[in-house]
Amino acid sequence: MSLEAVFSEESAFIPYLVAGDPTYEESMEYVEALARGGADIIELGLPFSEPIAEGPTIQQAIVRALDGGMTPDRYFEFVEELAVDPTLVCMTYYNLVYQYGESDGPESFVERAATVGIEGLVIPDLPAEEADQLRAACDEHGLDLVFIVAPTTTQERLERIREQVSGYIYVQARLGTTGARADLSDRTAETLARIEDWQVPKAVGFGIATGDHAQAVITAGADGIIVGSALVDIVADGDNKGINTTETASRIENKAQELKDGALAGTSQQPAPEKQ
Amino acid sequence: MSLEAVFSEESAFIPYLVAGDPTYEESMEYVEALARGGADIIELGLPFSEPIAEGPTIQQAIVRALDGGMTPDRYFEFVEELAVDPTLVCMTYYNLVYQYGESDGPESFVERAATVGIEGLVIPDLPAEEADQLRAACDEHGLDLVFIVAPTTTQERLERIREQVSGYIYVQARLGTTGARADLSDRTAETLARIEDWQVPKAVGFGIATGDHAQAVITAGADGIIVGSALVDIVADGDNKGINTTETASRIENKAQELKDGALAGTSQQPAPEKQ
Amino acid sequence: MSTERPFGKYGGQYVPEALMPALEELNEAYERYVLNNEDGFVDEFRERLRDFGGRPTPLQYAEQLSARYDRDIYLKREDLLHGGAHKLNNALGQVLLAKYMGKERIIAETGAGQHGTATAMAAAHLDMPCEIYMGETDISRQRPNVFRMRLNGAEVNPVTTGRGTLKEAISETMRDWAATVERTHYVIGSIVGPAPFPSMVRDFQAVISEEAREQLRDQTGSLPDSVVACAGGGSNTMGTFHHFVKDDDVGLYAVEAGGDSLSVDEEAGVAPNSASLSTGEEGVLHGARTRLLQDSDGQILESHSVSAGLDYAGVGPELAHLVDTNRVSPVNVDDELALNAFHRLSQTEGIIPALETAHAFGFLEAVEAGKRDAALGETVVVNVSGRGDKDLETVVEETTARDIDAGPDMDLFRQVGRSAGDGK
Amino acid sequence: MSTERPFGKYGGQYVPEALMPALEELNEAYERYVLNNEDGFVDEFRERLRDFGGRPTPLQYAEQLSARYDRDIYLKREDLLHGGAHKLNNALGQVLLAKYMGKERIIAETGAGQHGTATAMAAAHLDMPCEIYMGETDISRQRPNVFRMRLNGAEVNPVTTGRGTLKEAISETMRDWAATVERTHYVIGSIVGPAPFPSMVRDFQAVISEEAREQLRDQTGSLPDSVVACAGGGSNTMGTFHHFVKDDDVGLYAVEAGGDSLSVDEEAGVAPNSASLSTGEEGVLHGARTRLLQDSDGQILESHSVSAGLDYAGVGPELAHLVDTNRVSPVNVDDELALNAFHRLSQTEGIIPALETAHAFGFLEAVEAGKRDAALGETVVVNVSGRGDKDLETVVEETTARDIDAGPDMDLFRQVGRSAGDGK
Ligand SMILES: Cc1ncc(COP(=O)(O)O)c(C=O)c1O
Ligand SMILES: Cc1ncc(COP(=O)(O)O)c(C=O)c1O
Repeated sequence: MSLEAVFSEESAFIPYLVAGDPTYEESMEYVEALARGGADIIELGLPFSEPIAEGPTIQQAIVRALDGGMTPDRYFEFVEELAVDPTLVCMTYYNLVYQYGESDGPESFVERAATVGIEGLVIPDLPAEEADQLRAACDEHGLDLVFIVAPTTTQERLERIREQVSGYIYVQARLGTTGARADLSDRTAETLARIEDWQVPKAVGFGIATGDHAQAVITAGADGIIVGSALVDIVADGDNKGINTTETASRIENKAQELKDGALAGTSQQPAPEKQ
Repeated sequence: MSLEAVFSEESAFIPYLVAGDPTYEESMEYVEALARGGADIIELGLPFSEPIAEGPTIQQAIVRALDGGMTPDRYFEFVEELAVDPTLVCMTYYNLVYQYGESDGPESFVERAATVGIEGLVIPDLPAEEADQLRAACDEHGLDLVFIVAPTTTQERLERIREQVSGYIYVQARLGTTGARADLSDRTAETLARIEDWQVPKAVGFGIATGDHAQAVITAGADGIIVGSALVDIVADGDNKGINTTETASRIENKAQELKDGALAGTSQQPAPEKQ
Repeated sequence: MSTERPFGKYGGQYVPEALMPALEELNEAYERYVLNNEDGFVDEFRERLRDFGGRPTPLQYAEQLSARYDRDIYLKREDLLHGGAHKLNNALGQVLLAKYMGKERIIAETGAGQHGTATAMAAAHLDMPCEIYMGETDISRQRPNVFRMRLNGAEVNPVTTGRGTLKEAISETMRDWAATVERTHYVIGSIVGPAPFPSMVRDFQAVISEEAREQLRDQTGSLPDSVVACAGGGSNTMGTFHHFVKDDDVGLYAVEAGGDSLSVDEEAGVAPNSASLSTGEEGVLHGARTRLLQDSDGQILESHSVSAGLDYAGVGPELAHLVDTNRVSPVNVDDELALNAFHRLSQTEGIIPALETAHAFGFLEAVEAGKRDAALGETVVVNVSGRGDKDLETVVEETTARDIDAGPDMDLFRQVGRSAGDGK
Repeated sequence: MSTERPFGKYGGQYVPEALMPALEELNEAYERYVLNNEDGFVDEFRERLRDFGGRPTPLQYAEQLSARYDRDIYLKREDLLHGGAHKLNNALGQVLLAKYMGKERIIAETGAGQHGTATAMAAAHLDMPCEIYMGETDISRQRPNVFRMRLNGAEVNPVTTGRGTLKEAISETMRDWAATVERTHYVIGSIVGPAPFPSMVRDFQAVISEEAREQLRDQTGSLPDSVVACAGGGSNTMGTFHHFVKDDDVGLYAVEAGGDSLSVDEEAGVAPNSASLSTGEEGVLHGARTRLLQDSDGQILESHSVSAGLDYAGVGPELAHLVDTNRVSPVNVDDELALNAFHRLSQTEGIIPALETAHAFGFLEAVEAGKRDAALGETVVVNVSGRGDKDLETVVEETTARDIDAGPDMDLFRQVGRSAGDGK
């Protein structure tokens, strides 16, 4: 399903995991658990050695995945092998996109991503200003290019991002890096208000860790929630404590369900959505 | 006996020891051994904490004597207590001379030295230029003030020293600090030649360690030999190895005899001395 | 602004969206204060560089080296700048700018600790709270610099990710910045990172070549035939080159760390060198498109150099551009040549250089020995980017471990090592 | 010459006869080259001080200190001189003079290692073989400076006599000189020793006050009310005072090391301080009549200070004379005040001073706190005689051991200490 189409049905739950964390096989099971738990879209991280936007939890996941041998080619194999319903988005850093394939530039990466069934890209170190080449490649191969808006994003920049974004807009709930938090930021509502009239669905991420968070965010007007660290924490815990894969997978599935349920509960409290 | 008078008899043997090395009592025995071994004059060192003209052997002797509690007052007691024939010369550094007694200046020191029977002073850090005050005090109390001439001493400086010196002139055999050496320097003969016509007796020191050295130096025209480190070495050896005092004293006596004999042997080879 | 692309295809702003507004704000401040001297910023900066930093630094004729190489060798003495390296030019500029911008807090990364100490000094001088991120590995191998930062009142935050060196420290500082960007200024330590940092840091460092060009003309009446500087990120390099770039006849040599070897171990993810200009490829790291040490997938390699300050997988985009356009010649010098040069300069000129700096001198020797081919000409200006006090322990270890011809007899070092150890 | 007695009853030449001719030769050279600029000596000296040494050093207005003390505090930045202390002014002058005199070998003593490193640098720069005498105790507590001397190609000769510190090193260097005087020049490191050293060293260091006086007049149009410098032997002190001595209205404060206490333990032969001007008495040491720490017999006491460079029982005869004639006020600051001042300057001005230097700043604080009485006036020049890199380990140890109010939280220091230790 196309990304925008996903949001047209109900509030979207968008979990994130790092592909290959801690190993190719385990990771495969965890992603499947997300699907079972109700994921609408999965942001599947392709690990990069310098993940400047990530907090400690995801940094460590990336180290595990890299140590486990994850590479862009393995990643694409992973996606090909994966048989799940949710729409897949690749989240990675620009250097990997740029370097992929024989010749420099993002085309080869996008082409291959499209081939294996990826519907969109999130590149946290690629602001709208630097995105023309990738935007063109995505357009050519029918991929969406998701951008992030932050609490600090100025009005002028919002306009620039609005021109470039497709699929959904990733609303960064707070300043800082990724990571599960105990509280939610007021700035989420503020940012949502600033982009209220955008046509593109709005998914909020950074710090969402519980069903209650999920509900609150959706109630505040979001079309979807993005959850990374709270799920990666479970992978890390399983890996650190040597919990077996099936058990970890089921904990992930449960957490996913909690979050999805929270999102749905939020939906019912939202003002009637104007469907686009 | 006055210093000059000593030299009128035969080649003088002038040993040096540090008073109080390693203890007051032992040191007393060693000085007596020197007397028995034929010393004509004894240079008795009063230890100073910064002996810049001394080599390692005498530096260590000074440390031992200071650790043993030697002070200027104890030194004078030591000299008073000492019952030996050889004429006594005090060798020390100027600060001790200057600080002695109630009021600043060398007078108190010289007065006390004269009282206990010291006939002369050697102050290695007091060149002729700085000696007026001390010279006056010595004159007043009937002490001789011995000066050193070095291989580097210029003609102009020789004149200055000649005006100040009395008792004997200490001819420094070589550059450097005190210390026993295996060889003798050519510069000794050179220096002796430069002061050949001086009225005052010429004693050579720095590095004389054996009877052969002694003989050679006298043969070269000296009126006396000054020997320090070679004797202090015996004290150090006795102290380090825990040899008993009597044994060390007898080794000192023997060494003294060897040196005195060398000096006498040298005399017979000298051109007939013009007695003054 | 990023559309201007002053460095050809290199440069740009590859950072999280949250930082983009800060970069715009910084860019505006850079244009107003640095480029247009608004509120007398540039005047105040220069005055503080003079009174606090000790500028101008001398351009010294090096007698022994000139005789050895049969060329006139002039040394630009950035080692005499306060803190002991060129780093203060930039740190002071940025901390002052942060003050003009109304920021309340300074953060910075550091590798060898030189940029961290310079930033801590500048922050203390200008009364700004300051936190420095430093990899754990670097913390333990650059002890004196950690002390200096702490003594200047800065917090030092250990970075435990990855290998715990400069690369990780930069990433971590960017993360702090992303969380605190509204009141915090991130003082980047070289001509790297997103625009406007590379241009701005270069402008702060350009005082080196401004002075050197003038000083050489005063002393000899003419321009040098070539200018040599070591290159890590490249800030001392561009600082030393900048005012000569337009002088087409002046050769510009950027000396990178050849480390152990120029070959790469893809399996281990390690490049045993830091020669991104000589051997790296275009890519995106820490906010900028530039030349990098990376594997064929685009993963960043661990770099290596005996000198911590050159031990970085990237390089400033401006240098990458000047190399592509053949204005700057990239050359490199391995650990051993650098150590030899360290000892040679110490012994013959009485200047103990930083190990980074020693690479620049290693290049002179390599040319003399016919190991590198370069037409250096009659008159050569070499930048002494820093002093070597911070490197004493490393040099003693590395010289003892290897066979360094120019090194002194290492016996007393060992002896001192022992007795100092015993004494504690 | 000794008959001139420029310093009243102090000074003179109390040395072994063997050295007297060398002093005469030196005096002649001093008069010809230094006083009369024969063969352009002074011009060459100044040129080398500029190009190699980095002169002039700045006179910096200290914003935070000025606010704290409600006076205008100006810092004369000798810490920026090559080598990190004022010591190079003298070392370079003497090594150059030795060259003019046709000497072939340089020897020097060192305590903290600052004079030794300065001499080793100057000797390397001027291509002269160099040997440095250093007490064994100092060798193990001043490790970095031992490395620096060795790296500059100097031999370092450990002195094992006595307590193995500066006093013994001076005596030992004099002994070497007595043996090798014909081809060797002994570079004394302060305004101590036999004439003409005190005058000559002062003349080489007087560039400090020459510049400072001029700089302050440029910056403020007038002279300072007072000038403050720490005093060990007193070379930075007289260097900073010299050109102000004739300015009767300018107060001159020589800050000695108060150490642990000003009282003396005669039994042990120890003065737990180095305050020879404040508490010492006239005597003769190391070739000169001056003020000394001595017991009632005239034996020299072991001095003490947390700062190795002030840890000396004597002081320059010129300072003794200026104190006797009430032109210079002798004051003192104990270890704890000095450590506090060290941290204060590091944190508030971004300048890490040498522990010696910290004493000068401790005096400002003591006056502010009413612990010392001095009419410092509106405008105060303080000499920053050197930088503190050499003292980092000592400061960390001493700050941890005591309760130093102004010190930073010492936790990271301990942590670094550990991990650095583990890493080896
Ligand atoms: C003395 C010195 N030189 C050079 C460098 C390398 O940095 P850059 O290439 O930015 O000048 C460093 C970095 O720490 C340094 O300390
Ligand atoms: C930085 C510094 N200041 C002061 C001194 C004290 O020496 P002086 O009193 O001769 O200046 C020293 C001696 O090592 C020193 O290193």
